[in-house]
Amino acid sequence: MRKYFKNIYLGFSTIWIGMMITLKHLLFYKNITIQYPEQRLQLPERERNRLYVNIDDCIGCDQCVRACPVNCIKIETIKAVPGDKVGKTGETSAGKKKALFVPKFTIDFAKCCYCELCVFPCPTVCIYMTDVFEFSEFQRNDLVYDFTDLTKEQAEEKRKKAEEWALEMQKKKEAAAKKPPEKKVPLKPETNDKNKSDESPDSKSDDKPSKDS
Amino acid sequence: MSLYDGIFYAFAIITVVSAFIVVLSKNIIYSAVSLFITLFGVAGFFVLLHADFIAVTQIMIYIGGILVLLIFGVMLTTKITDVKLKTKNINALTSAIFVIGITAVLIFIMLTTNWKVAEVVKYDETIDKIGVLLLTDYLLPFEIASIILLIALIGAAMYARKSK
Amino acid sequence: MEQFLIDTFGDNILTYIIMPVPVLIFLSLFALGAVLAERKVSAYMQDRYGPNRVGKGILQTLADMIKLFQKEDITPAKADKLLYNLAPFIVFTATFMGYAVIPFCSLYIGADLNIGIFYFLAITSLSIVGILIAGWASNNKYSLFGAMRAVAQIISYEIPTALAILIVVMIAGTLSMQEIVELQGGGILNWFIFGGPGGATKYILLPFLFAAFMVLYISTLAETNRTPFDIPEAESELVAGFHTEYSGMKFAMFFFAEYGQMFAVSAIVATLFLGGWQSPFGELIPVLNTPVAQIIWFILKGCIFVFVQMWLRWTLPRLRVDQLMILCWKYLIPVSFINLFAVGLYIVL
Amino acid sequence: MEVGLNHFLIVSALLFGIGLFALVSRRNAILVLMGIELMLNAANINIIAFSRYGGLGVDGQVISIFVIILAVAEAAIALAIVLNIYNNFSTINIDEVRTLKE
Amino acid sequence: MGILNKLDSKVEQFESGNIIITSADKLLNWARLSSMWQMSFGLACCAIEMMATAASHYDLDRFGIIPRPSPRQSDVIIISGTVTLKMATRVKKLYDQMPDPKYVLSMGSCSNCGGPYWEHGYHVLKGVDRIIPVDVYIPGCPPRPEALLEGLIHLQEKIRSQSIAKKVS
Amino acid sequence: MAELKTEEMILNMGPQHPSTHGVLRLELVMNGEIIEDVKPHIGYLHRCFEKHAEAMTYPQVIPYCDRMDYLASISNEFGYAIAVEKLMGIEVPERVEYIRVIMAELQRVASHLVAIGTNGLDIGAFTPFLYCFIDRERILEIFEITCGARLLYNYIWIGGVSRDIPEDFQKKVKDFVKYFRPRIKDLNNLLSYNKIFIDRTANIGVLPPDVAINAGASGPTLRGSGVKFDLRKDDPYSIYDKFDYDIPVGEGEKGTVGDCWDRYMVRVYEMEESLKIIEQAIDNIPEGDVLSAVPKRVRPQEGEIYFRTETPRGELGYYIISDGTVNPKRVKARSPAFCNLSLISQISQGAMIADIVAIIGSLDIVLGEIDR
Amino acid sequence: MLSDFGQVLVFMIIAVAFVAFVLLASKVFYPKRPSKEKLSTYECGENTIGETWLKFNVRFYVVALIFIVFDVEIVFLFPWAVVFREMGMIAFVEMAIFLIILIFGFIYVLAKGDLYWDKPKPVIPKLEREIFNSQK
Amino acid sequence: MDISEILSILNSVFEKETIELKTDIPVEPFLIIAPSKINAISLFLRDEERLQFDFLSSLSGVDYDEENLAVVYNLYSFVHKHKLMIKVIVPKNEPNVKTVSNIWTTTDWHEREAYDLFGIVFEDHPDLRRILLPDDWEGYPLRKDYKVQEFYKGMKVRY
Ligand code: SF4
Ligand code: SF4
Ligand code: SF4
Repeated sequence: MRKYFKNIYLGFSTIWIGMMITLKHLLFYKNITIQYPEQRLQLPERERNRLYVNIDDCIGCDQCVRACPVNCIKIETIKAVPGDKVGKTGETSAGKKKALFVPKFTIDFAKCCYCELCVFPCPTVCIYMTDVFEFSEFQRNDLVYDFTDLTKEQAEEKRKKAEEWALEMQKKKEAAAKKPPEKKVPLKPETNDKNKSDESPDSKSDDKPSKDS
Repeated sequence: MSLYDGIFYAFAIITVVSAFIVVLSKNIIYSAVSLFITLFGVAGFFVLLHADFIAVTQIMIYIGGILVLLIFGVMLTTKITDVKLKTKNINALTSAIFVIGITAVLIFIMLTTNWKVAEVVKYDETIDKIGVLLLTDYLLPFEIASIILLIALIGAAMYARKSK
Repeated sequence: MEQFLIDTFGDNILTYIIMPVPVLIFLSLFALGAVLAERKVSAYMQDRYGPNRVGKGILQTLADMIKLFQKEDITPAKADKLLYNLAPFIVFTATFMGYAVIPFCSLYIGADLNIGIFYFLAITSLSIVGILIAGWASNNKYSLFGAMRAVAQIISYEIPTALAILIVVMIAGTLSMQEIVELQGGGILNWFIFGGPGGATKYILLPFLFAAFMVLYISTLAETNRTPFDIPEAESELVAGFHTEYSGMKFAMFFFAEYGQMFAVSAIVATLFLGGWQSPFGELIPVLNTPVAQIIWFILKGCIFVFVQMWLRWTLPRLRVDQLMILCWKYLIPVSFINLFAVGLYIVL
Repeated sequence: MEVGLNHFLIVSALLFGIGLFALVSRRNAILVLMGIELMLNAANINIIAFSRYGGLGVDGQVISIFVIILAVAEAAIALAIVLNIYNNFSTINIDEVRTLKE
Repeated sequence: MGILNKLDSKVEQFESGNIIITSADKLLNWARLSSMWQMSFGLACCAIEMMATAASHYDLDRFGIIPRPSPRQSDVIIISGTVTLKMATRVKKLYDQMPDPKYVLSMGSCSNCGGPYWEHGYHVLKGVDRIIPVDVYIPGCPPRPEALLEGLIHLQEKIRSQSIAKKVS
Repeated sequence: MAELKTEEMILNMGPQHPSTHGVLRLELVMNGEIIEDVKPHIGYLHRCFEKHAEAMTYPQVIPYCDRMDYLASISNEFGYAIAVEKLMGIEVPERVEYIRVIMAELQRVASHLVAIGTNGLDIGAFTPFLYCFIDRERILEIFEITCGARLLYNYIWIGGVSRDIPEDFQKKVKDFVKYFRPRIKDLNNLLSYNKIFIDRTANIGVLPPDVAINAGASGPTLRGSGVKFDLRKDDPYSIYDKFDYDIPVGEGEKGTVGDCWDRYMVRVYEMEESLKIIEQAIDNIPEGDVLSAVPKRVRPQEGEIYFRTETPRGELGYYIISDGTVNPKRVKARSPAFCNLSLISQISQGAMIADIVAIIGSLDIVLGEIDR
Repeated sequence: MLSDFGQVLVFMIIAVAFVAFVLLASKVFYPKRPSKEKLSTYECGENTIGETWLKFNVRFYVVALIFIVFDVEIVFLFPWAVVFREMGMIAFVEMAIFLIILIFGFIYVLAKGDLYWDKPKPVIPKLEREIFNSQK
Repeated sequence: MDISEILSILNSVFEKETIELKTDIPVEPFLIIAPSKINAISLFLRDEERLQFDFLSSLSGVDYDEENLAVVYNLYSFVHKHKLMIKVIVPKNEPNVKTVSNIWTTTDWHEREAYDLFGIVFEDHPDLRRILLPDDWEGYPLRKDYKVQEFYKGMKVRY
């Protein structure tokens, strides 16, 4: 019998206490909602959202590609012919010499996992994360961003140039060193090979560029 | 035809038709639903007969109680998608003839008997009269009713417990 | 109201047809408002804003309704077409018919039945059939489960509801809603929660009446399937209860009926215990007792109870089905019986 | 024709007949119960009709309340029995039960 | 009957003047876009951010979005997380069971195209658009709550441009 | 109790169900409302973590670790990082250890908040759930200023942490601790000691200690059964042995030892203990460089290790085999929720459909970790 | 009185008409794209296993049964309550007898546990063999 | 308790050939046990007064080398607070191991997982089905030579 009344008492009292708490919130607490489109949070500077590549500074060194666990960065590089300036100045803002054109630098933001692993190894600090997160799209392909500053034609032209030059160099070398003929300079710059991985995703064991970074 | 008559006929048609569905429907849940309408119609008759308390009692007990009990009974004993749900009428013809005969006789008797029709009593408040009657003239049945209910309660509970 | 209509249109059928229209309009407005209010109340309890982008939030429920209006109405292939479509009718009609006896002010009551409160009790039980049919016809396990639970719950809680109502009836000696309200005229102390009109000895009854009031409120909560008694539609167990399969406008009808019922039961509680449309000041301030003011009082009282329903809902967890039954049979009904005897004894002595 | 006693009596007779039909022709125990309910309802209409037109007065209504009570008691017990039958025989078809019993 | 049957389900950039936008259109679109009931359905990490969006700090309810447990009463399904092949059939079924008009938000890299699992995830569906039509892709892993809101606003824009009228060329 | 004769009903709960915490599917064999058997079906979120780990270099695995138990990313990284460090024999600087511990404890609080909130939500209380999320948001804020992400941090690296803590970190954490203590009290009043909540969770899903151990339960699930076992104390790693804190265990305060309420309450108490640890650590963070011990190339010698840490959900063990290359040969994650969930069919027999919800809630499962 | 009930009838008709109107009007608008999947029964995304036939508990029935008995009792109580004041003591005593008889029945079913819903009957798992006892 | 002591206890009961101690691989030493004996030895490990390994932390399948698969058991004792790592090595073409699920219930799911991902068959397991992957999946994905199937239920698997 005592339990009976204790139950009634407990029921009412605990419910009452709970109700008082919600009432307190109803009446006295400030609403903490961030009214998004009108009101925005001040995002911290370390915010990790969409990547940005400052292509002017990029030297095409491929470090970011190797670090990425998801393989969503794709770079193609073309060796610059001597005398040809890469970018406007041919140098990064820190004054480093740029030797490679980057005709293709795409990041697929539909795949990227925003882990920031690609940011740290970059020698020129030209790939970094911004606080832009509002870029939803109706089409998935629109989420693939290309950061290169070269147009297709330009890239084509540079490629041709590089190939011609490479051929020339090769010939020169052959002429210079006829005795050791095995030593061949590869036709394309080395970096290019490493970007093929995206075509064959499941042959994972050997085409992973980041294997021995 | 006055409004009263119109309503009566409407109720009569609804009630009888749905009652027919109750017995003829192959699907027992349909029967239950039509029974719902029938009972509702009967409640309408009670209102038309100035028995408002009885009408509401009818709704409360028949629809809110017995009908729900029946539907529960159906759900407890009959598989919904079961073929058995679709019970068929057996020897429908003979029983139909039999029933039609009886009904005809009944109606005949009702129509031909010269009922002593008294003055139509006019009363607006039936409930207090019922209350008084229950506590005076019908006291004994009233108390006996409680015992009947008690027996129903205990008996049914026992049966139900047994079936667990 | 009725007199007014008769004056305007003459004593013909039109008079009667127009009578329910204000209620329908009120019900629609109330449902729209209450849904919004519920969302707002819950939002502010949870330190957020709730809908505030669609016309500053005010039009939110309207948008919901128009949207539901455009939604495809799916009748599952395995469902029983006829009954599936019938159920919303029954549920809504039952709720709406309950409104017939709710006195909004001294001039307006849909139908002043002399057995009004008894009628209300009976007619709300009609929705049981609707719920059962809905659950059964959907041919969905969750629905059926929800429906069975809802019915078991509603019928069990009808007993304490009735017993609590009886206490008022015993004091009032009438079943007519309008008369019950009129008896409570003359200020707050004449409300039935304070024992109705009477001498000083009536205050002995106060604890019993208060208990009856609590019983009534709790059981009406359960009858409308509100938290903490929302087991039939417990999201975390039964998805959406008996209306799991309903979509579009049919679902809206259930929704509508639910909110309609919320107000109906609140109004009943207010009518029986808190003087209905009576102003708490009685005749002291006559302005507050004109029909218009009465409507406002009445709706205010109703809305307070609706608010408490919401408040409870957003505070409490829900009970389990067996606990719910125990609460009813072991706590509410015995308490009600004791109340009944106590009040009875007081009156005869 | 002015609606009077006879009209109600006819409807009641019809309902009674329909209920009877269910009783004799249907084999589902619950349907039989429904039939019985129909018949009781018919009886109730009669009683009330007489109470209004036959000078029975409110007494008739009180009697009909008792009829309803009987219906309740009957339905409760009968359904409990039906449940039991179902439990024992897995069917509520009266004929089948009869054969099963033998 | 079924006027909304004509509702185009694909986004098309209408040129102005190409289409008669009736005021009925506007009203219906307005209702649809301001009352998107979401199916409460979470898959993986993104679902947590979705919950955070629904919680007090970001408050989906402000946009009129409330979670409905049953697909029958929901308008938008937010695919929040990795759809695995085992799950894909279920997702499709749930989507199918929603009444028209219905919308799909793909939240996060995983549902966009398999995300971090696109390469070696033998059991991951590479993009939910392989089984159901997606309306808006929200990038991020997980997208910030604001990003989800932005996606929703984006979707609202799309709904705003829908029409029940036939195109007049 | 013999019921009416019918065959058993099978009810599906999930994969889309409001209260299965993700894509869990339970096949309930029911007898009326009583559950006779529960058959959990998992794998709806199998994201091939172990396969990925084999294809990645050691540091690249960390983002995938995050995504296993997405409610407690830091804890997941923590275990993995220590395991690899052990394998390589790296000593991490003191400062890093402190930061890691603070972060891990904050993460524990955040994770428990979700667990508690969703447990309440399953029982039907919506508001406490949102209150929990409000508090959690404060923690996420701290994480965000530290590593820039809200949920999946990639913060703890092998040999260090990705970035040093920002300037106002300490202040923020202290603020949080101060703010959070009274909130726990509120939460208790609102939910934990609510009569309805107690009625719903006490005596439900009782898990006796010996069964728990035999079935591999760990974390709050195990401690709820009264077993005082916490890897932070019993098999200390990092610098947990420096701090003074208790290990709360279920005592059967409202019912039987090991019921849902105990498991729930252990989490509430644990949050307070975590606050204690944070308070002790936050003022004593030594100076130093957080990246000094991070190796340029992570290439452990050939070997293998099984290392376990205490995450909010229990014992998370990493079994790593290295074959001397930059990619691990095998990474197996022994996930606590996986073992805890496997208990469900044992402890929910005879419960009602409403109880199973409470039981799932009290087990605090994260499907990402179960299916990996 | 009749006119009042007529009013109730009008309420009913209006309610039905309202629902019918709304449903029909919406039918004009909503799109109809049924498909087999769409019309399939919802069960958390799974195909339904077995029939939608629940092994219902007898409790449902028992509750309904007890309810109906009380319902009748309430029907008696209402007229009684109305005339209660006029009749005074006799009414009280008579009703007390009536009620006590029924309450007796109520207590009987309560004591027998018929009214209680299925309580969870948790089976506490046990190991076949005691293998662990250091913690106790 | 040290692993060598454990070994000596075990050696006193079981034949020497079935148990082998490996200490040369860092970081932890472990025992290698013959597949057929694992059940008996596990039971002994659990019930022996001095050992009481009542808790199985983890059971992992491993693609050991070209020909062999392995199952690794990590044991822990709540009573004595000591750990033990056991390995069972089985050939790929006939990967049969005795189940230990009757000893530690936790292994029920772990073994199913190892079966699912490696195809290791645990004899006498009560319910050896796939657990993570769907029942109609082909192949054992964590084996090094696993080739992913092209389509699953009409859905393309590869990117
Ligand atoms: S953030 Fe991570 S996933 Fe995205 S591109 Fe950089 S490394 Fe790759
Ligand atoms: S690491 Fe930096 S410089 Fe090198 S390719 Fe990437 S972005 Fe360019
Ligand atoms: S997109 Fe990223 S956060 Fe979202 S489910 Fe996939 S892995 Fe998790």
